[in-house]
Amino acid sequence: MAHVRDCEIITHREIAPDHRRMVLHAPEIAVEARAGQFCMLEVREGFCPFLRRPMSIERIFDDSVSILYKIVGQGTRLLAGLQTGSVLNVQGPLGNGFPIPAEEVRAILVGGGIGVAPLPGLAETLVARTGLAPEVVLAARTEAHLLCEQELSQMGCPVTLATDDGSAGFHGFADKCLRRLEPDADTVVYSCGPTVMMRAVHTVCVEAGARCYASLEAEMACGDGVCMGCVVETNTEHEFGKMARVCREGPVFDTRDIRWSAYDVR
Amino acid sequence: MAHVRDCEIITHREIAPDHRRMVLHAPEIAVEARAGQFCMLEVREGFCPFLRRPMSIERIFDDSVSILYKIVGQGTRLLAGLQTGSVLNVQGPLGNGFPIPAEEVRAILVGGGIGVAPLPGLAETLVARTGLAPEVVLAARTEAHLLCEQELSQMGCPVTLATDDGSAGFHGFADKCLRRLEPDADTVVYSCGPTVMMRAVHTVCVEAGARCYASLEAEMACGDGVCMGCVVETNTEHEFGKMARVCREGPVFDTRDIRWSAYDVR
Amino acid sequence: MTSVNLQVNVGGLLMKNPVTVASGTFGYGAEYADYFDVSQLGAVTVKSLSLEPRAGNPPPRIVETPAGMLNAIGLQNVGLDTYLKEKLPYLREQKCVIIANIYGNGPDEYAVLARRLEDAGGADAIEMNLSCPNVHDPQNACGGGLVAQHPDQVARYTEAVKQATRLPVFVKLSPNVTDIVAPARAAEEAGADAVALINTLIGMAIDPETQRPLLSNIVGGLSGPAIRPVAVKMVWDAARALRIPVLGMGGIACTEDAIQFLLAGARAVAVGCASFRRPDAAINIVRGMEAYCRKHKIDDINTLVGAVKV
Amino acid sequence: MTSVNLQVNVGGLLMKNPVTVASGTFGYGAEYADYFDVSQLGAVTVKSLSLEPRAGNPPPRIVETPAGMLNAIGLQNVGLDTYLKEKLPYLREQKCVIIANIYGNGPDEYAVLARRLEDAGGADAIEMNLSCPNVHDPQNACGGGLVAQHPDQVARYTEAVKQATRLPVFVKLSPNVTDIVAPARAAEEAGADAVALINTLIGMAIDPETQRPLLSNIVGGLSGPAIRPVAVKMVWDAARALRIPVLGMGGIACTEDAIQFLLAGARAVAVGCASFRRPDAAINIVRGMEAYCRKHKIDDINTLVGAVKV
Ligand SMILES: Cc1cc2nc3c(=O)[nH]c(=O)nc-3n(C[C@H](O)[C@H](O)[C@H](O)COP(=O)(O)OP(=O)(O)OC[C@H]3O[C@@H](n4cnc5c(N)ncnc54)[C@H](O)[C@@H]3O)c2cc1C
Ligand SMILES: Cc1cc2nc3c(=O)[nH]c(=O)nc-3n(C[C@H](O)[C@H](O)[C@H](O)COP(=O)(O)OP(=O)(O)OC[C@H]3O[C@@H](n4cnc5c(N)ncnc54)[C@H](O)[C@@H]3O)c2cc1C
Ligand SMILES: Cc1cc2nc3c(=O)[nH]c(=O)nc-3n(C[C@H](O)[C@H](O)[C@H](O)COP(=O)(O)O)c2cc1C
Ligand SMILES: Cc1cc2nc3c(=O)[nH]c(=O)nc-3n(C[C@H](O)[C@H](O)[C@H](O)COP(=O)(O)O)c2cc1C
Ligand code: FES
Ligand code: FES
Repeated sequence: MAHVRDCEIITHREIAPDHRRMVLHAPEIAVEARAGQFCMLEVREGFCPFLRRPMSIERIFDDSVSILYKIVGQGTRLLAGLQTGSVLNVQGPLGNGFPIPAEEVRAILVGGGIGVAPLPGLAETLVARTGLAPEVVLAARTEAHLLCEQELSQMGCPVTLATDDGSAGFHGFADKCLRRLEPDADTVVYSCGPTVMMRAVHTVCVEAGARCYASLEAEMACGDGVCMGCVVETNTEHEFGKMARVCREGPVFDTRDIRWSAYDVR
Repeated sequence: MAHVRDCEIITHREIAPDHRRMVLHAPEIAVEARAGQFCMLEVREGFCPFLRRPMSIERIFDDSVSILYKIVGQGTRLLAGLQTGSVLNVQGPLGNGFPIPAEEVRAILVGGGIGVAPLPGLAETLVARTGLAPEVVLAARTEAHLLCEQELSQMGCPVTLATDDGSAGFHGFADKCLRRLEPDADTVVYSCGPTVMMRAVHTVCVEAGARCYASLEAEMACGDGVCMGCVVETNTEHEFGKMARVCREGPVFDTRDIRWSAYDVR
Repeated sequence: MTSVNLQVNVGGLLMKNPVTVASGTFGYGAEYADYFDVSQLGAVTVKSLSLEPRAGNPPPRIVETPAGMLNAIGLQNVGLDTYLKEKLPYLREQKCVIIANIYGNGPDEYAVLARRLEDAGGADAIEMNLSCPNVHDPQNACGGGLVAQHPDQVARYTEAVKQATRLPVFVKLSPNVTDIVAPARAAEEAGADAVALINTLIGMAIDPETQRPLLSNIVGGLSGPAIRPVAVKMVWDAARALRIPVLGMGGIACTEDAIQFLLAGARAVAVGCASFRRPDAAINIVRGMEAYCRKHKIDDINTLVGAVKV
Repeated sequence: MTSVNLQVNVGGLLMKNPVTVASGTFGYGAEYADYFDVSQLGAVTVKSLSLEPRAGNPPPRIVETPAGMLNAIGLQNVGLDTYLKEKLPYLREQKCVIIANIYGNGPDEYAVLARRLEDAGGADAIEMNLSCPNVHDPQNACGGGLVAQHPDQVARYTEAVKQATRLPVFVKLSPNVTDIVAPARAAEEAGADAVALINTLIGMAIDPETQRPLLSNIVGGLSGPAIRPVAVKMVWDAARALRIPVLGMGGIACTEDAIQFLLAGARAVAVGCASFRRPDAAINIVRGMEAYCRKHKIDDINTLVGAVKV
């Protein structure tokens, strides 16, 4: 069940250039949230900007949730201007979380750039439910943009770093790095990041026979399944056919269900 | 010459319930400003609200100006939320100030409610230019809404208070109070406040043969004389005929030039 | 004053208050049940229904604009059968008053939709969407444009539906016309029980970086507070010209907005994309209307309709 | 790349950059001289001029709306004679390129205005305002509405002015039409050298407290960022249908907005009520266009015109 609540900002800190973490006092949302769900934030009062901004839930605490975001435009810039102690209107939790295996299984999390946002919560859930800390591939353009390494290591996750420019860890893209970890048919891979990255991760998983889930993004107006704005083409039928709503049927999809080629025309 | 400048808010204080004073670091504006002019404030970035808000200059300092405002709607509420040290985009000084007599003359200032805003600067100018502190009638609904009494007294002005409910000073309206001060043909009266008050003050002055100026308000879009939005009907011809721009030909008008009856239909 | 009458009659449809939601901005009702009891609305208007499910346009379908948004959904919907089977039961269980918005290719499809909805008890009123800028009806026999842009076509489509059903029929019109009175009057003369307006204004946005349209469909429909003054004006024009009631919409976000529409002549109002920002916008307006009436000592909201003092 | 060519030719009017201001939002140029050197604009478009001075509508004339505003000025202006005597000298002294926007009662007055402006050297181009929603031209021979809403009238008025002057003639159109191409084509066929669009959208706002319209004129014209998507779409439609250039406007506030209009097909753009918020909006767009071209390695801004990749 989703809620719309004015939430106090408990902490708000820069964690990398142009990247921030915000912890929101949101007891009703925290109690219902699962890893991989998201919230819609009303970045400011009035009609400019008009729409809420979707943000993944990073971690879920007793009566709060955290988000991790990158400043990219007007909405996130306004978000960055909000001070600790001030109030933000939050709608959530929305969407479906990551599917969590019932038993112990090898899991690899692949996060690219700000796409790492939902992974700490996912790692935490996997540890709690399967007893096994997942492996993590953290990819970013440069070392400065690598996020959450410490957090994930502290949860016991073996973290492999990858940077496009080689400034830290593996020199190259996340999918290459994943391939080196040799996923197989008994592995489940979770990815979140740029579309090209998730698509490449999907390809690796198909070849390896691994299960693979990705958390997609789309332009969203309602976040609630009513506007039909956020669709992605899928290979199977969902409630609305093969145009599935990222906010409702997603944001997490089995990557085999995504018609990746539909992204070619965009 | 008018400027558009990002100005730091030096101080920002509540001076009565829902009334604030803001001092803005604005050296270029301060050096050109005269009592009775106004500024257009961009209350926040973005397009909601779309228009700037006109505010009289209360006092002019070396490199700053102050404004005094009442919270009445969205724009002034947003203004009230701005913190000391933050920056506000200010356009000004705009319009014509109060005409200042060249020699010593009896002057009476009549301010109603938030209309008192431009009077401290006017009193200061009168003291400086004519050597004589003007008499002041301060009117408001109740005692709590009387503004600037101390400030004006400190400038040497004899202040008469008037409240609609009798909670302080004279029990009744400003025009009645003015009549008691017995203005005559050698008196110049300045008024700023609700239209009904300024109109009543005008009537008293006509009867007494006193000169009378009023600072008018109107809905403004540009503040600069280009949109033709802020007109008031006058009895004489101005640049655009008998529909004079409050922002350009005003905001201060000789009250004999105002077609007061035009307000009846609004 | 003991109580305020909020009930209105929109062309034969009794609504316990004058507030519904705009088609396409509230799904099929159940989606917003997390936030409030949707049966408390005067009516629930569902997403445009077509005979067959529709896939809609490719993404991107949404662009934010100043105080509004463009959409180019293209009427993606579950289709009539699935609606009746999977969506209707919830609405009936909740005892919602239902306005079924329909879209067809050609008058016959509209007529079939209306008849089948009536037969299945799937609607308490029919709203004919003749004004969606994101789809093309090949049977609109006037060389392009929307049906609602051609009064003769409006009449033709309206007549077909009126012959097919005894339910109240609302005709939803487009603001992209020279004079809203022409299609409104055509609808009235063809037997419509009410007109609904406005649908979105046709608009376009281009990404200066990629130099491509921001919508895959190139153009889309503009909605939100940005268009409210246009909507109020058209409601005012239509209401003065017609005898049948007007269901007003376009940019309504709060009680004061809704009151503007009533004063301009709307018998009832629909809250559209404001729900995206505040899912409880519509129900808050119901509450706000009651408060407004109490404050202004109005015992029947109907007295506000068209009461603007000009 | 050494330099970027920003010069454009709008129906015979050479502008050193594609940015002018919208009539009625920049006075007669001198008012904004405090803020920047107005001669640096591609052209200055002056407030609509009529033969005699006009007093305009009674106040209130302005209402703020979400991301925009309604105005019902009613073309208050100093009249042609005073313009020539008191306003023109400043503009000429500054070496501004002048687009004189004109408004008359009937085609003959338009023709007289154009001829007298040409004779007095009062304009480098004429913009015919056929689309002001706040005035009523009794000679618009089609039973109400704006001249720009009637293609046959557009033709009639345009022909009259074309016969009266050799200056480039721009015809300013209204968005309140079913299809912008119809009046645009009528203007083209009647000899117009360019079309200018859009004028304001007709709108209305009511004060829920007093229950009275917020404008004394009851209705007014909507402008500002709110209407930008509508304007871009109409520019796109008109530009594809016409051979003559389009001067685009409606809600332009920044460089990115202006680039959208060029990409949609506008040869040049006008900045309107955005100047009220930022008096230097137009000149900042000139600077921004140059920067945009450098960034995108464009050496002639004309290559952007209509270049949207669809
Ligand atoms: C389910 C979901 C979860 C997300 N989680 C995160 C997260 O945890 N951290 C994070 O930094 N970002 C996340 N994003 C992306 C984030 O929503 C956008 O970066 C943000 O909306 C940009 O807003 P803006 O106003 O700063 O940028 P602008 O570019 O000014 O935004 C303009 C418009 O585009 C939309 N938009 C822009 N980028 C995106 C995008 N990538 N996805 C969807 N809409 C977009 C905005 O909502 C807005 O309507 C998520 C997106 C989705 C859909
Ligand atoms: C020359 C001039 C000087 C002024 N000086 C002062 C001052 O020193 N202190 C002060 O408190 N107020 C002053 N005002 C009034 C002040 O501008 C308004 O109270 C303010 O704009 C209200 O904005 P809002 O958004 O809070 O209210 P809203 O009611 O939300 O405003 C809505 C719209 O109405 C306009 N508006 C509302 N009230 C007025 C008004 N009285 N005059 C003009 N436009 C209005 C706003 O600009 C806005 O466009 C002055 C007005 C003028 C014209
Ligand atoms: C995302 C979206 C989808 C819409 N879908 C439909 C639809 O299916 N049928 C319809 O008649 N109108 C549809 N509309 C138009 C609305 O019902 C309404 O007429 C319009 O949005 C104006 O109201 P608003 O400004 O309050 O949103 C849609 C609008 C939006 C924003
Ligand atoms: C206050 C105001 C006055 C206007 N006066 C005129 C006018 O005299 N003649 C004219 O052709 N257009 C006039 N317009 C319309 C503008 O020129 C322009 O077409 C419209 O405002 C859309 O552009 P914008 O959204 O950038 O303001 C006026 C607009 C405003 C806001
Ligand atoms: S964002 Fe509206 S359906 Fe997904
Ligand atoms: S506010 Fe524009 S002319 Fe006065």
